[in-house]
Amino acid sequence: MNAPLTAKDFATDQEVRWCPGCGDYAILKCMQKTMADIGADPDNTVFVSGIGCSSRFPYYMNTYGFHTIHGRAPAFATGLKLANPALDVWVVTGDGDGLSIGGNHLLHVIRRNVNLQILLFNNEIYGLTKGQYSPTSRLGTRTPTSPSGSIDAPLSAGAFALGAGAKFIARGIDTDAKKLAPVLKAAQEFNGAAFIEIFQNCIVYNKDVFESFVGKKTAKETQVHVEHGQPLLFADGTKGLKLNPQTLALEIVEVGEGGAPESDILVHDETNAILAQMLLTLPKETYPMPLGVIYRAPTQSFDDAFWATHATQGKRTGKVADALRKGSVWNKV
Amino acid sequence: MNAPLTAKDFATDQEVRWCPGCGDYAILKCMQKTMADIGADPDNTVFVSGIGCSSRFPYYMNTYGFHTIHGRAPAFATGLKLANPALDVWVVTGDGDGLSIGGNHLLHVIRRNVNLQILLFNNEIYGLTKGQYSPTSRLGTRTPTSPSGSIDAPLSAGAFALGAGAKFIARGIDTDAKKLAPVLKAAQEFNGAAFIEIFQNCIVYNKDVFESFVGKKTAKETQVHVEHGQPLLFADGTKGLKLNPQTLALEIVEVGEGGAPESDILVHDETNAILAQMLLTLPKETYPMPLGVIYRAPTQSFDDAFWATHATQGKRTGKVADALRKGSVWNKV
Amino acid sequence: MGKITPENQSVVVRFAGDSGDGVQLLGAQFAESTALAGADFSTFPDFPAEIRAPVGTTFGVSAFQINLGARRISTAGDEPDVLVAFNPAALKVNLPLIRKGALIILNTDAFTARNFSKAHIAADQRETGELDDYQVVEIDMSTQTLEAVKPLGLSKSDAEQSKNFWALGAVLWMFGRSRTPIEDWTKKKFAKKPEILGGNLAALNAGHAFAETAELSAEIPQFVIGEAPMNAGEYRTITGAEALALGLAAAGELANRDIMFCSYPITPASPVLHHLARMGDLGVATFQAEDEIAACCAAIGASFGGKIGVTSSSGPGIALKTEAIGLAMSAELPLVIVNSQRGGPSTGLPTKTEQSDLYQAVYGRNADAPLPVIATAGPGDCFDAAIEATRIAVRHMTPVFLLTDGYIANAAGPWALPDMADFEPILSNTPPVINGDATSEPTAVKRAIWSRDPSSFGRPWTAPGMAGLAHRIGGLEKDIATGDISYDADNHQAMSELREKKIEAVADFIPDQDVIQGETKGPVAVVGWGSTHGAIWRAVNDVREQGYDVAQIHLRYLSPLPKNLGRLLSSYDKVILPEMNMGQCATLLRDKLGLEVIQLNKVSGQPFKISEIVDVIKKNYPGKKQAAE
Amino acid sequence: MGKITPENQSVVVRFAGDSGDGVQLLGAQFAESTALAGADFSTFPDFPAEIRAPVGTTFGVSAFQINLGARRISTAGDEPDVLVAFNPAALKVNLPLIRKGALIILNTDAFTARNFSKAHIAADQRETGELDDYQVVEIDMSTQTLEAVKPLGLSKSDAEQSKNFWALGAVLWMFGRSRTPIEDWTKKKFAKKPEILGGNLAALNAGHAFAETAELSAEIPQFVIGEAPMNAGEYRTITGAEALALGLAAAGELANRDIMFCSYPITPASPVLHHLARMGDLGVATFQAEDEIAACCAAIGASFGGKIGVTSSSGPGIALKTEAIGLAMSAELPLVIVNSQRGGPSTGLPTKTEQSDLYQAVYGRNADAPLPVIATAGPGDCFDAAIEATRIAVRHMTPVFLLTDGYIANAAGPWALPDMADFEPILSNTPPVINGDATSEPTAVKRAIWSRDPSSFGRPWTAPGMAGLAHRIGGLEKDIATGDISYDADNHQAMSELREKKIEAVADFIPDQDVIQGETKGPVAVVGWGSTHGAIWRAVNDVREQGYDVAQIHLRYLSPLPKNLGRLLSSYDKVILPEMNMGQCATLLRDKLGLEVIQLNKVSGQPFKISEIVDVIKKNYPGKKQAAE
Ligand SMILES: Cc1ncc(C[n+]2csc(CCOP(=O)(O)OP(=O)(O)O)c2C)c(N)n1
Ligand SMILES: Cc1ncc(C[n+]2csc(CCOP(=O)(O)OP(=O)(O)O)c2C)c(N)n1
Ligand code: SF4
Ligand code: SF4
Ligand SMILES: [Mg+2]
Ligand SMILES: [Mg+2]
Repeated sequence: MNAPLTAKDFATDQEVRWCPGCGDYAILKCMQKTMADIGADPDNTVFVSGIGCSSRFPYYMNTYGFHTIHGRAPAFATGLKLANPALDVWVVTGDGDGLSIGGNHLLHVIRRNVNLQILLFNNEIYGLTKGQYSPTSRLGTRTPTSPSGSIDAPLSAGAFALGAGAKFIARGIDTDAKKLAPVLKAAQEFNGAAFIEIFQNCIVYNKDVFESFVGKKTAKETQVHVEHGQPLLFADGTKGLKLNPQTLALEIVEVGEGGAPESDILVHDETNAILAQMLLTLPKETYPMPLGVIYRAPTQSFDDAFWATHATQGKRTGKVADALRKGSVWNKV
Repeated sequence: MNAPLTAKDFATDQEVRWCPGCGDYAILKCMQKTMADIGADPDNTVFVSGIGCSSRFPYYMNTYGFHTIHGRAPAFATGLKLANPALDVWVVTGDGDGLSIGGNHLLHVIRRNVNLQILLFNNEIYGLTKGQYSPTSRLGTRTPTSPSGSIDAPLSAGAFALGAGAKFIARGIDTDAKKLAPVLKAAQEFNGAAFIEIFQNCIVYNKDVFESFVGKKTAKETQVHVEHGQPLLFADGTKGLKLNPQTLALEIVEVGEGGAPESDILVHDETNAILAQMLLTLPKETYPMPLGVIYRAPTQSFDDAFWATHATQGKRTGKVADALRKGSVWNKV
Repeated sequence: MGKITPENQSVVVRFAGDSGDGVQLLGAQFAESTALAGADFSTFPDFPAEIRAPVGTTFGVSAFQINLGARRISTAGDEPDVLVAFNPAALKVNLPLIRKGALIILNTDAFTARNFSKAHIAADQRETGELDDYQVVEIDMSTQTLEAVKPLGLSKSDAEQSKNFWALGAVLWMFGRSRTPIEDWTKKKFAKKPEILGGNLAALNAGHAFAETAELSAEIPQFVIGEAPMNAGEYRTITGAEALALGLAAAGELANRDIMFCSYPITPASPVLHHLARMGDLGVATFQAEDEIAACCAAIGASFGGKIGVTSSSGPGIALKTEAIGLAMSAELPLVIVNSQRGGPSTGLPTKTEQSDLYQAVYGRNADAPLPVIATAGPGDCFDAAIEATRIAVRHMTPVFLLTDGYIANAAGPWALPDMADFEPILSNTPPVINGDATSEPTAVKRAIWSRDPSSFGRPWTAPGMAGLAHRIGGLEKDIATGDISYDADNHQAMSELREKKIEAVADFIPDQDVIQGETKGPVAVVGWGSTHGAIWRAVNDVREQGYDVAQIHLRYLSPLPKNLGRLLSSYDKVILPEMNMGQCATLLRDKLGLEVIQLNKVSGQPFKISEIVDVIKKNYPGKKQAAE
Repeated sequence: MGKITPENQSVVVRFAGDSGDGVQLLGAQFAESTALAGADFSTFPDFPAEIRAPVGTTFGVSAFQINLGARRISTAGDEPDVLVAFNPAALKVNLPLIRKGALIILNTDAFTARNFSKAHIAADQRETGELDDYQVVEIDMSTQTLEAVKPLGLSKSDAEQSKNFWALGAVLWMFGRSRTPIEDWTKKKFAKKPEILGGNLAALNAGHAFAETAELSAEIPQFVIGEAPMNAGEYRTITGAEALALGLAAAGELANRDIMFCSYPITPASPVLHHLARMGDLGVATFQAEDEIAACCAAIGASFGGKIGVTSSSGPGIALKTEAIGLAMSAELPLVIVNSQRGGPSTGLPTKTEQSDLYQAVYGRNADAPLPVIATAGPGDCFDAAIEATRIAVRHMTPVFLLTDGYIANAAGPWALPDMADFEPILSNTPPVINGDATSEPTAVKRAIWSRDPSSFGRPWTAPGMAGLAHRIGGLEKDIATGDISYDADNHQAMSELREKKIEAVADFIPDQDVIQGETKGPVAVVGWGSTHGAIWRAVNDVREQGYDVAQIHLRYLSPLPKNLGRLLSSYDKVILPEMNMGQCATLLRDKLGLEVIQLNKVSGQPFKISEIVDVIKKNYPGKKQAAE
């Protein structure tokens, strides 16, 4: 038996070529460490990506990897997973790769609930092609293709996933490995398509676009870390989210002395899709950003169903010689 | 001034070639009548479709029409609409055309909120290619490509649209012109992408798949027609939908004597996305089918924003001769 | 009319009626009986483009054609000798297709005012003189059928459904065939619907008896078609689509790897998917993707995973796969791409046939991206072609195009069952054994993964899950030795040359081009590829019997071409190339061999007629031409 | 070293440094000063593939090359005569590119252990002997810069940022250039950042002064490059991408129709989109679609709507547009498809140049789907080519491919401003006037809509919104007269022929192929297309000066080819065809003209060197060859 692998063993011999300060570095490090922590087997682990800065990820993971074409990683991963269900497959994509050109494949891999993990590095920009606005860019984003500010309403990655029928939706922040690592682990354990949006800082083309909530100093006020069965509290428990049953909206209330009792605060139920919708669509200007596993509703994965309904569960039981003779055969003498 | 056009004036000289009994006939008739009712101008009306039985629709509408390629109608329509914002553009698509191959374009035309109407004829099957299962086919649907029953979790067209950021979502039934016509009108009036799912009976490959709620006799019990500001009542007002604030779920309650007071019943708010989500994802086995305008939240349309932020609002104000001379020009003598 | 033994020992029969008339079943059963009678035959169904058009319309007409004979039959026939028409629309649509003087059997019950109007027929065709040149037999088939099944008490509409069996009975009599096997089949097929079964059997017998009765036998001729000379052995009827599906399954068996068939429905490619969806026990899994791009990508993903990835579509869908195919080529992964060609351009004529995607297969990618391209010549040949395509893909680690078309997919004929023992196993280059684990020397692993076989240039097929071989691949240019991303100029040049050499190397493994009929040199050769095989065969055979020295050459391998092809073709004075496009293979021969051919291009959505090819041969035959001058 | 007047009156200078060193700005300003000095020049930036690689790495090196001279300059130069290297990585990467004996100016401050290690350099290159063959000038540029800007009190990192201006000052001195225009530009550019402005100006002057000082002027040579003979008139510097954008805007102006440019970012095509996004006032609107398919479809939708739809991408993205392009062709709608070719196959070498998408443009669609294809020859030519592509699209109502490449997109040179009055207006076939409304006779409307101009076969451009012309179009085969869906065999044949004739008709409207240099017959012609123009021009010019009778022919029109091309090329004993692919245009000439050429294929991601073309000319020149034998 070999010594357990360390994070370093999951690094390749290739020089990492992201811009200095890019959030991708932190995610890479967190992933390498997570691999070691969960005792991943590099021989049975595959990273599949599309095209983009984020999609260079597989080159840096000392596992199997496939840097495919723009937007199509989910489709490659689906075929791979069907070919060998024993593999642990991670799809790495960006907001452009996954939500612009690749929206359809993301939709369908989620809908089918293929047993793999999808990491969407959302930097709200096309990094690799030098900074055009993406489907998650905010209204008014000025880029070379939107000199007067973008006018396309941004997509919420999480709401999209939910609409696609996702059974696992989570969120994390590139540089917050402490919170991101458990999310990665949970995704890996989930039998189905686990969708994780990672807020990633593109220091060159969209610097600090998430500053309103990623800043470590203000994090307590600007983030709400959800946990199944726990009340939706933040700011060290001094604030919480409460349902207004009239408007069906979540409201921020002060908790404790002078404020609302903790029992007023909605308890997170990760199996509730309506709650997930509320959390995933909270306006980011006025609410804290929900992070962690927002939705998890296990059901049969596509892979399992695929082989369960396959005529012979994937075993070769017949002979072509016999198949040729099915139906009416006659003999010429 | 010519006499107002009648439904017949909106029929073309082409023989209609759907299977006898196909739900498409009823939709066509309803559309032709609606055109006449709203006084549509055939010269300024365009039907754009992809490929499928449903996508033959433009050939039968005596307006401008473009039968494009599979899944891409929303993209053609977007370009057309930008080229000439004065046009009234209708996109006709099917569950295969719009949600399988065309999912990405549907996603983005909805997200951008282009001012057009999208009619998705949902028959839960690929009609034109002879009956393979589609992204809306129910689990277990047996077709030539799913001989042991399909295993892909079906997509909810409405939930998908909501996840895509739709601002107008409605539902209708092919043969129920009385209810469908007002929905078509409302969609046409909406300044943005109006998404309408029409349950359409494919008599050949998926006969009566919607029988549980389209049957006229049981309609009162199996349909709930939503109207803004009105309580979510059905069964002649004897039943209604009530929010359970603990589970965030809608529950069916008896109303009136011996039952709940009408005030308990949720009042439909078509601007509330969370309520829309609840209605769009009601399990169809145990709940009535919500029909009508389920969600409508007007905002600026893409077309308007596009030209508003265009440098010269679409006017040609510059000369190329001058543009050539911007920047540093020198004279060789 | 008595007994007819046709001069050329073959007869073309066409059944035509409304989509709901059961014409396809009728045709298939007649073909079955033809097979059992030992004749050769070829069938082609002619479906309407519409799923189920309104009853009685011209665009709702469905037809089934069969050419049968006591000699080798290579096409479904140019001009039918017999037409069975179930309604006026069927007569209207099919009359232009049949031979002057042909026998027409009509169901008079359908010649009603209502049906004339539905088919936009101004006047009853039987009264306008337009049938004067034909032998017309009018039978009230519907009435006869109703009469026959009356004792069973079926509803009128159910009862009338049996009229195809009535017609079948009559036709069986015409060809002197036994009803027993048809009865057996019918009993099995309708076992669960005893009323329908009863009706069908009663109608079958009634039709037979009707034809047999004295009054009519004077009017209905009997055709005498003997057994065709065919090799001894087991036979079955097979369509191109089914043979292709079985061929892929066979390739999987020969490679001892599962087939992962990823596709998205499209006419006329879908039937291959449908067949494979039912071949799970043969190591086949099918995946219906959300679109053609995903289908192709999933197949490549499967190949990366060590299974044989296959994807399938027709022209417009293949166009969508282009970018992904480039990746498979760049990453050197095996992939079989089946293109069931149809009428184009754009959506074109989905239900019609054409062989116009050759440019797309050979040249249709961005950048220098050469790929092997092979074509099937007919229904049964699809089996061998599928095996061959897979073999090339696996040996050279490359995507391979397999071209078939709508005609081949739906046409059928007797097929001598192959013996699986006759096929060599399909061997892949074995993955290197690296003594190690995740920490093994990375460069050694990479070099091993990209070490290519010196003759095929195929690399080892390494897949995730193999111990110690973890590596990364992609579509960026790769270092020729290690596979690492490389922007180096010399390396890119070397890789571009390697990719070309690799495809050229396929020519070292394929057989020399053979000559199917005729000599290896002479005045004229007719070259074909794909589904023109049968028509060319018959045309060349016919003119050879008339004393013309003409050879037939048929290309399976289009890229690369067989090494001897240039030499072989140059040994004829003239080379004629009929193809169902505007001259795509002609371009290929000019490009690769610098060879000019006489083109016969047909782009009508219809297969070649034998007469069209015969004409062009005679027109260009040097001797005759001189004589004529 | 004193003053140098180069023998061939031209010098190639290359600036190289870290991405953050401001090398591109330095190069652009030097080019500007070259322009003002009246010399001809050509520039090419060489960006790293990475956005902003870690400092000091070899893959983070950014370079800018300029060839300038007192004669016509047609390429950015084979081998630099001068290299300014800001760090060891830049030296390492660029040393293999420069001429033996070249002048190398180094920033010694960057030659630190840390930088050697970042660039994986084992030993200081100045000590290994590898620079022995060069003239090396070592300057502590960073120190000098810091010194110069010290009085301004900038932070060290801000201060060091000015070292590109320091180098610019020195180089301006080397070429005897005035600093005034550069100072003016700098003042404008950095008006809002007064500290940076001050630093830059101080550095500029310091560099100039440094070079001027006696000690050094002995070490740094001064180059004397006179004015180049150029026609009188207005000039500006322009890249291919900008010229193409302006050309499209000009086409819109000439057609009096708005341009609707629909695209999706991709290297190296994006800059065209970026430029057009800022040309709203010229009747241009841009739409960034969700992918290339949508971009192409939106452009077609816009064309259907009566605007000029244009879509743009490079190889992999063009592949995705294929299906939609087929529809535009089938529906007979105008569309311009710009392909900025890049290194392939698959993702390939996105930042490198190649001209390997010719197959894709000419043959790369399903079915018979011929399209006009034209190519740009260089940056300024993109303007004319864009107008010409639009003109063909509108006249013939067809999609047109416009091929450019990564080299052209980013290369720049002086461009004589065209006079818009010199261009003919772009006329579309006017829509028929149908006296009516929605109830007008439908067949009359349809016939009018599909009535084609007898010489161009273009149909009238009718768009929704036009009164009384409502009609439906699509991708199914159309009746040749009415446009109604038609499954008719003869009609399909006729339409297939029409589509081919229509593209052939383009040849009736384009000029005869001309000869750029040399005679219209003779021993050797060099034929090129696309961005090889400049290299071939210089090579042919050079050998002609040496007495070789060689002609240069450059193709703008690739499909259809000019009518006289076959005749013209046949009048040379040998035709040499250099192209940056494995021989795609050679295939085209074989296919369309039956003509064999001598191929010079280069697929290294780099443009041709003049010497490579000179070599192949000399090798194949008949006289010389005989002499050598
Ligand atoms: C078919 C195709 N179209 C376009 C491109 C160009 N392209 C590469 S990456 C990219 C966008 C990447 O954005 P995102 O996925 O957000 O990744 P990021 O670089 O921001 O991590 C684009 C447009 C391509 N490589 N292939
Ligand atoms: C690129 C391409 N792929 C596949 C097809 C084949 N195809 C035509 S319609 C269709 C599905 C239609 O389903 P849907 O949109 O639900 O329409 P319906 O026929 O059910 O109305 C398919 C797969 C095609 N025409 N083009
Ligand atoms: S461009 Fe942005 S996303 Fe890409 S590597 Fe640089 S910082 Fe990261
Ligand atoms: S196949 Fe179904 S959807 Fe298509 S025309 Fe027939 S009934 Fe309608
Ligand atoms: Mg991004
Ligand atoms: Mg459908």
